[in-house]
Amino acid sequence: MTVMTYRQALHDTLRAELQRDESVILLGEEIGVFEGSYKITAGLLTEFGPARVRDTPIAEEGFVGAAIGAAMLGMRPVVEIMTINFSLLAIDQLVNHAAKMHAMFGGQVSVPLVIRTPGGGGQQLAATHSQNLEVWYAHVPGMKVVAPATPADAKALLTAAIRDDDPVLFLENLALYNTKGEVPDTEQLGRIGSAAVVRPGRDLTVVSYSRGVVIALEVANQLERDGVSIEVVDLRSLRPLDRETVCASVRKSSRAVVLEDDWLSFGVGAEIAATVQEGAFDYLDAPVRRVAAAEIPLPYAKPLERAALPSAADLIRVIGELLDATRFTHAEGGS
Amino acid sequence: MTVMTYRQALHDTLRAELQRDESVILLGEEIGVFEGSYKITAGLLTEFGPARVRDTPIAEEGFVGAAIGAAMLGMRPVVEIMTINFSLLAIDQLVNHAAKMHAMFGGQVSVPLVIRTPGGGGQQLAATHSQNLEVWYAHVPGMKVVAPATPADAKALLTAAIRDDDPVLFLENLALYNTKGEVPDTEQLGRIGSAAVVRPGRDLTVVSYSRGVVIALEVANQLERDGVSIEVVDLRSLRPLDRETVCASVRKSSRAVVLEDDWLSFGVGAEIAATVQEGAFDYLDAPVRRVAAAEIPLPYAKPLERAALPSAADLIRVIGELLDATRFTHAEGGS
Amino acid sequence: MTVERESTSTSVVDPGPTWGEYYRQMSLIRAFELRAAEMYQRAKIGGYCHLNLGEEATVVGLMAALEPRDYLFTTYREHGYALARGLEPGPVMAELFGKTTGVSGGRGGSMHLFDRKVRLLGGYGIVGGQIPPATGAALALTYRGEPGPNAEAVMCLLGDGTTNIGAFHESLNLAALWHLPIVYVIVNNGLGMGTPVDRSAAEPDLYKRGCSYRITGERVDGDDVIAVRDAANAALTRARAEREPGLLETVSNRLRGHSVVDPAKYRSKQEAERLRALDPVHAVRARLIAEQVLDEDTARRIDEEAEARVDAAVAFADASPDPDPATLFQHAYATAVPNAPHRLPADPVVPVPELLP
Amino acid sequence: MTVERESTSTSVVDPGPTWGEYYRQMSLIRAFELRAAEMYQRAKIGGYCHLNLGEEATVVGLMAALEPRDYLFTTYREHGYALARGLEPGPVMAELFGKTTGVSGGRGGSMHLFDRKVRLLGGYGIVGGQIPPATGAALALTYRGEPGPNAEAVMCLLGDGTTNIGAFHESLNLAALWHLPIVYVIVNNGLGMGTPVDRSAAEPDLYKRGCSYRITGERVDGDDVIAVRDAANAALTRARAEREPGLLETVSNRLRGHSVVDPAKYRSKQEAERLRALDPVHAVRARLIAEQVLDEDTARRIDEEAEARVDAAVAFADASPDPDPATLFQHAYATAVPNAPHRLPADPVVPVPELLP
Ligand SMILES: Cc1ncc(C[n+]2csc(CCOP(=O)(O)OP(=O)(O)O)c2C)c(N)n1
Ligand SMILES: Cc1ncc(C[n+]2csc(CCOP(=O)(O)OP(=O)(O)O)c2C)c(N)n1
Ligand SMILES: [Mg+2]
Ligand SMILES: [Mg+2]
Repeated sequence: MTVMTYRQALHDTLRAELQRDESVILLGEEIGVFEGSYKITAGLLTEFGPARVRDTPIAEEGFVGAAIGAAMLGMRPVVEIMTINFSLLAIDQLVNHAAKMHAMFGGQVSVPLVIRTPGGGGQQLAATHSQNLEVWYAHVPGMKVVAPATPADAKALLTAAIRDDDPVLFLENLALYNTKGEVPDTEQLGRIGSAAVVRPGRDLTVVSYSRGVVIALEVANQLERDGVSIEVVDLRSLRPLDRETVCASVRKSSRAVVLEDDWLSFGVGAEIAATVQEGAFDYLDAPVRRVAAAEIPLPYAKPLERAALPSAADLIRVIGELLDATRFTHAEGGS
Repeated sequence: MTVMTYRQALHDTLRAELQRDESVILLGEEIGVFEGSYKITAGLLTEFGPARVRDTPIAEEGFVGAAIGAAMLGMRPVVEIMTINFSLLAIDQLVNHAAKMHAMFGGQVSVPLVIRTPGGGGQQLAATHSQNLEVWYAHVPGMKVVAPATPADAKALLTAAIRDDDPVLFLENLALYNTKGEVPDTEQLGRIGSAAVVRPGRDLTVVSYSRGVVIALEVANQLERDGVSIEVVDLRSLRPLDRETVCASVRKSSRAVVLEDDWLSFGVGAEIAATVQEGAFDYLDAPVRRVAAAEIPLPYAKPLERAALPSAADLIRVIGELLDATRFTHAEGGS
Repeated sequence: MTVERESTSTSVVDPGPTWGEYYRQMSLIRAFELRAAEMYQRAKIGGYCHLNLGEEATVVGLMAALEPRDYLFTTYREHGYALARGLEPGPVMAELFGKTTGVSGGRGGSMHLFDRKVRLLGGYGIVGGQIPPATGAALALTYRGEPGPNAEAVMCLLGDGTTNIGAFHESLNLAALWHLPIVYVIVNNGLGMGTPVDRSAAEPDLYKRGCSYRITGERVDGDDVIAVRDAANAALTRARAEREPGLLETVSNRLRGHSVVDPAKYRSKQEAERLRALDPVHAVRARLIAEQVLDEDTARRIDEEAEARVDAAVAFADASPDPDPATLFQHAYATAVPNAPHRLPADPVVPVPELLP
Repeated sequence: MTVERESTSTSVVDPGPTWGEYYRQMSLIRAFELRAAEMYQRAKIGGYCHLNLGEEATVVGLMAALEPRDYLFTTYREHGYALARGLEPGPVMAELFGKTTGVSGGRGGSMHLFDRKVRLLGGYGIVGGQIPPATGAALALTYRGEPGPNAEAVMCLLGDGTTNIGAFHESLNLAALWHLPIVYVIVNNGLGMGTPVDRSAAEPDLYKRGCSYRITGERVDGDDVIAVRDAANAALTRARAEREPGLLETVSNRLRGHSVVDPAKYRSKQEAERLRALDPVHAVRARLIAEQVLDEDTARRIDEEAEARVDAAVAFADASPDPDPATLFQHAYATAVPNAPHRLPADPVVPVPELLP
C-alpha cells in the first residue's frame, strides 16, 4: 500500500497500462507537451513518445471519433476530454457511434475505448465549465460509466476500463485530484458494475458517487459523534448500476438520502430514489430524499456558487429531517 | 373546433405565427423546397419566401447556433432538427450556449428559440435513428422542454413556445404525426410547465407524455370495461415539471405507473417515481412502477424492435401486478 | 445545378475480362436496388432505404481500386458497395429484411451493413458520422505496418451534402496533420435530399475543399468506371506509399428520390428525363456493345444472371429466420459485466424479495 | 514556430490625437491585465483568467475599426476588448471579482463579459462556441436593414487553435452561402494553450482557410495597430456594403501562459526572452517617442493615468457588494412559467402536505 493522490493513481495506472499493452495509446488536447490540463499525463510523452501519447488539435468530435475508429481496429485508445463540458462536442460520436456499434453491427466489432474526463463545479468556472453531465451517458445502453471516489478505485477501475472491450466513460472530478488515499501496490482489476458499502451503518443510507462520497463519509463520521450511524454506499459505476447493493442497504437501514453534485431534476438521484422505492418499498420508513445542486446555470460569484452546490451542511440537514420524521413515525407506531 | 392531425396542427400554428410576427423565421434542413422530412412545413416556403423559411446545409451545430445568435438580436427562430438523434450534433450550442446565456450574462440577453424535433422508435430506423433523448434536455436548467400528445396541445404549446423568450425544445414524435384530434379554431396559448389530468380515475395513476399518453388512454379505456378506473396524467412539459399535479393524482389513487418510450435507467420515469415517492409517500399502497424500453441499442429487425419497446400489453401487465399487490395488502390491512 | 465534370476520362474501353466483370457488377447492383425498392413497397423492408441507382459506375470503379486488405467506411447508401466488395446478395438482402442471416444479423438494416470479412466497416446513418472513425482506422494502420505499395489503407465515402458538416473539417485536418493513409471520396450525386450542391456548399467545387488542409483533391466523372477506378487507385497508392490523405470527388446523378419513399417532386419532369437519359448502366451497356466488347447476347445473359442472383437473394432472405426476441440482449456488451440491465419493458427494476410474514 | 507576417504594415506613425488615444488604450489594457494577474494570485479573482498580454495592438486596432453600431462576439480572452470597446475598467474588474456591479452581474466572470450597451455580445469559454451565434447575429442583421456603408455588421473573434473545430467550418460556410455581414478575426497568438499553430492546423497559413467557402482572407501584423485597424476596416466595409463575410488573421504573441496559472514551461527561456523583446506595448511606446509623436513625459502620464484608472477599478470592485444568495434564481428564465424549480440543495422536491391525523 502506498498513500498517494487521486491524480497520482491515475497517472501511474496510465503508465502501467502503456507499458503493459502496446495497443494502449493516449489521445487528447494538451496531454503531451503541456502535460495535461490537470497534469495527469505528466512525463508520459517523454517516456512513450508522440505516437503513444498524442496531442490533438481542438476538435473533440474529430479526435474522439478517430479514437473510436482506432479502437475498431484493435487499438485501446484512452482519450482525455479536458472537462466533461466539452464532451458535448463529441457526444454524437460517443452516443450515436461508439455506444451503438457492437450491437448494431451484430457483434462483429467492439470499441475498446476509454474517455477520461473530469466533471464538477465549485471552482468558479461558471456555467459552461462546471457541469456534471454523467447522467446523460449513464442513460445510454452500450456505454459503461464509472465514477471512482478514491485513489484506489481510480486505479482499479481505470485498469478495468482500459481492458474492457466496450466504450467506458471514466468520470473524474476536479475537486478529487488532490485527495489522498491508500492504493495497493499490486495490479488491481476493478469490477465495472458493482457498488460498494464503503462505511457500514444502521440508521440511514447515504448513496453517492465520485466526490459526493467524500462528503458523505465526512458527514457520517461527524454524525457518529452524535450517535447517528450512517451507512455510505458508493455507486462507483453508473452504468451498469448496481441496484441490488443499494436496495440491500436500504432494506437494512430503512431510510436513504442520495447526494449528488448535479442538478436535481432527472439526475442520478432520481434513478436511485426510483429504484429504492421499488426495491425496498416495504422497508422504507420515510421517502428517499435527494440533496443536489440548485437548478440554475452555475453562477461565477462565489456566494452564489456556494449557495447552489450541495454541501455537507445540506446533507446533515436532510438526514436530520429524515431521522426526526422517522422517530416521529416510530413513536406513533408504538415501537 | 376542427378535427385535424397533429401534423396539420403544427403546420397551421407555424403558419399563423409566421403571419402574426415578422420576427418569426423557420430554419432547418429540407424544410423549404423538400417541404420537410415529415412535411410539417409544406407550402410555407412558397407563402413566406426563402428568407422566412430557410433551408440550411447539413450543419446542425452551425445552423442551431446561428438561430441562437439571431434570437439574441430579437428574431424568433423556429428550427426543425430532422430527428432528435441529430440534435446531438448541436447539443453544445443548445446546452452550453442557449441554455446558459440569459443567466450567465446577468439577464442582459434572452434567447427566444424553438427547436422542433421528433423522437421515438418503432419505425425500424435502427439504433441511431430511434432515440428519445428528451430527458437529457429536461435535465438542463435554462431550457424549457415540452412534449405535447394531442393536436390541440401541439397547437397551444407551439404557440406558447414561439412567444416564450427562452429556448424551448419542442418534442414531436414520428408516430404521432398522423394521429387526429379536435383543435380549437381560435388562438390558443398553452401553459409551459403545467401537466394535465387527461382522464380522471380512482384506482391507479398512469403518468406519461407525448406518444405514451395515447397508449395510456387506450389502456385506460380498455381496463374500464374490466371495472378498473385509471387516471391518466399527461406531463406535457418536462421542464419545468409539474410535480404537484402528478403527486395530487397519486395522493388520490395511491398507485402509479410511469409509461415512457425511452430506456428505463435515468429516464423520465425515474424522476417521476422519485418525485411521487417523496411527494405522496404516505399515500402510496405500492411502489411506483415504470414501463420503459429495454436498454439496448434498438435493433432494426421488427421482432426485436417490438420486444424492446413498451406496449399497451406491457402497461396492462404492470397495472395488473400493482392492483393485485395492492388488493393483497388491503386485505391484509383489513380494509 | 449540373456539376461540370472536370477530368473527363479519355479511357477507351479496354477489352478483356475486366469490362465483363465491371458490367456484371453494375448490372447486379441495378437489379438489386430495383428489387430492394420493390421489396420496400411490399413492406418486406422497413425503416429508410437509400439506393445507389445512378451511382453504379462510381461504386464499381471505387471498389475495383480497393484491395481486399483495405478498409471501407460508407454511408447509409451502401448496398452497392457491399455487393461490389464481394458480399453475396443473399446476406445483404437478408439484412434489409431484418433476418438473422443478414450481414449485421438483422440488427442494422439497410443503413448499417457491416462485414468484418471483407473489411466493410459499416454503413452509417448519421451524416458525417463515419468520417472520424474512418480517420481513426487509418490512424490505427500507422501502428501496424510501414508505408509502401503493399500497405493497408482506408477509403471513406461521403455525400456532397456531407462536406458541410464539422466532422468533415475536423477529420481531414487530423488526417493531413497526422499523415494518415486514407482516401476520402465525395460521392457527389448532385443532391443532399432535395438540396443541390450550390445551395449547400459555398465552394461547390467540392474537390477543392481539401485546401484548408493542404490536401489536393481531384474530380472525376462518376459515370466513368475506369476514370473512377484510376483516380481512386492513384490516391490509394499515394496513401499507401506516402501516408498522405487523398480527396476524390466523383460526379454522378441520383436517378430517384433520396430514399425509396421520396417521390422527388422538387425535380422537374425535364430534369428527371434528362437524368434518365444519362443512366450509367444503360450507357455502359450500350457503349460496350457498340465497341464490341460485349455482344448483345452476353449482355443479356449478364443481366439475366443478375436478376437470377437477386431472385435467389430474395428467396434466401425470405426463407431465413427472424431474430428470436430471446436474443435481444445478445450483443449488449462485448465484455460482460455484472448488473447489466437485461430487462424487458414490463419487468420490475429489481427482483423484490418476499417480505417476511 | 514563428508565423511569418505577410502584409507587414508600411503605415508611418500618423501623428495627431489618434495615436495618443491608441496608446492610451494599449497602456490601459496592459495595466489592467497585469493587475488582473496580481488579483488572481491574491485570490480576488477565481476560475480561469486569460489575459491579452501581447495582443494589445491587435485589440486596439480591431476595436478602432468597429463602429458603435456593430456587434462583437469574443472568446474568454476578452478583457482588453471590453475596455477598448469603451467599458469602464471598474465594472470589468468587478465582474472578475464576481460582484453585483460587474458587467454581467458577477454571474459570468472573466470568461463571460457581456455588455448590451456597447454591443459586446459576450465572451465565450467553449472553444468555437461563439462562432455560430455570431454568424446568426449577422443573419439577424439581414432582416433589419439594407446593405450599405452605414449598415451594421458583426465581428467575431477566435483563436488560432479554434480554426480546427467543426463550428468554424460550418459557420463560415453558412456566412458565405447566405451572404452575411460578418468579419471573422483569427487572433493568431501562435499557440493554443501549449500547441503551436503548425501542430494543430494542417494549413498553418490560417487566413487561407476561407478557401473552402470562397472567402478570401488576409493576414496582418497583429503588433501593428494601424495595419490591424485598416484591414479590419476594409473587411467591415465589404461586409456592410456587399454583405460578404471576411476573414482576417492577426499575428501576434502571447507573452505569458495560456491563463494566469500556466507557467508556460513548454517554452524555452530564449523563446520567452525573444517574445519579451517583441512586447508591442513597449515597441509602440518607444516608436512613438522616437518619432516624436509623444514625448516621454506624455507617455509616462498616460501610463500613470492607466495605473490610476486600474487602481480605481480595483477599489470599485473591492467596495462593490457580493451578489446576495437570495438572488440565485433571479435570471433563471426570461419568461416566467409555473413550476420552475427554484429549490436549494436541501429543500424537498415538493411541499409535502400534512397528513390528516
Ligand atoms: C447529422 C444528420 N443530419 C441530417 C440527417 C438526415 N439526412 C440523411 S441523408 C441526408 C442528405 C445527405 O446528402 P449527401 O451527403 O449528399 O448524401 P446522399 O444522400 O446524396 O448520398 C440528410 C440531410 C442525418 N442522417 N444526419
Ligand atoms: C470545446 C473546447 N475544448 C477545449 C477547451 C479548452 N481550451 C480552452 S482555451 C484552449 C486553447 C484555444 O486556443 P486558441 O484558439 O489559439 O486561443 P487562445 O487561447 O490562444 O486565445 C483550449 C484547448 C475549451 N474551452 N473548449
Ligand atoms: Mg448527395
Ligand atoms: Mg492562440
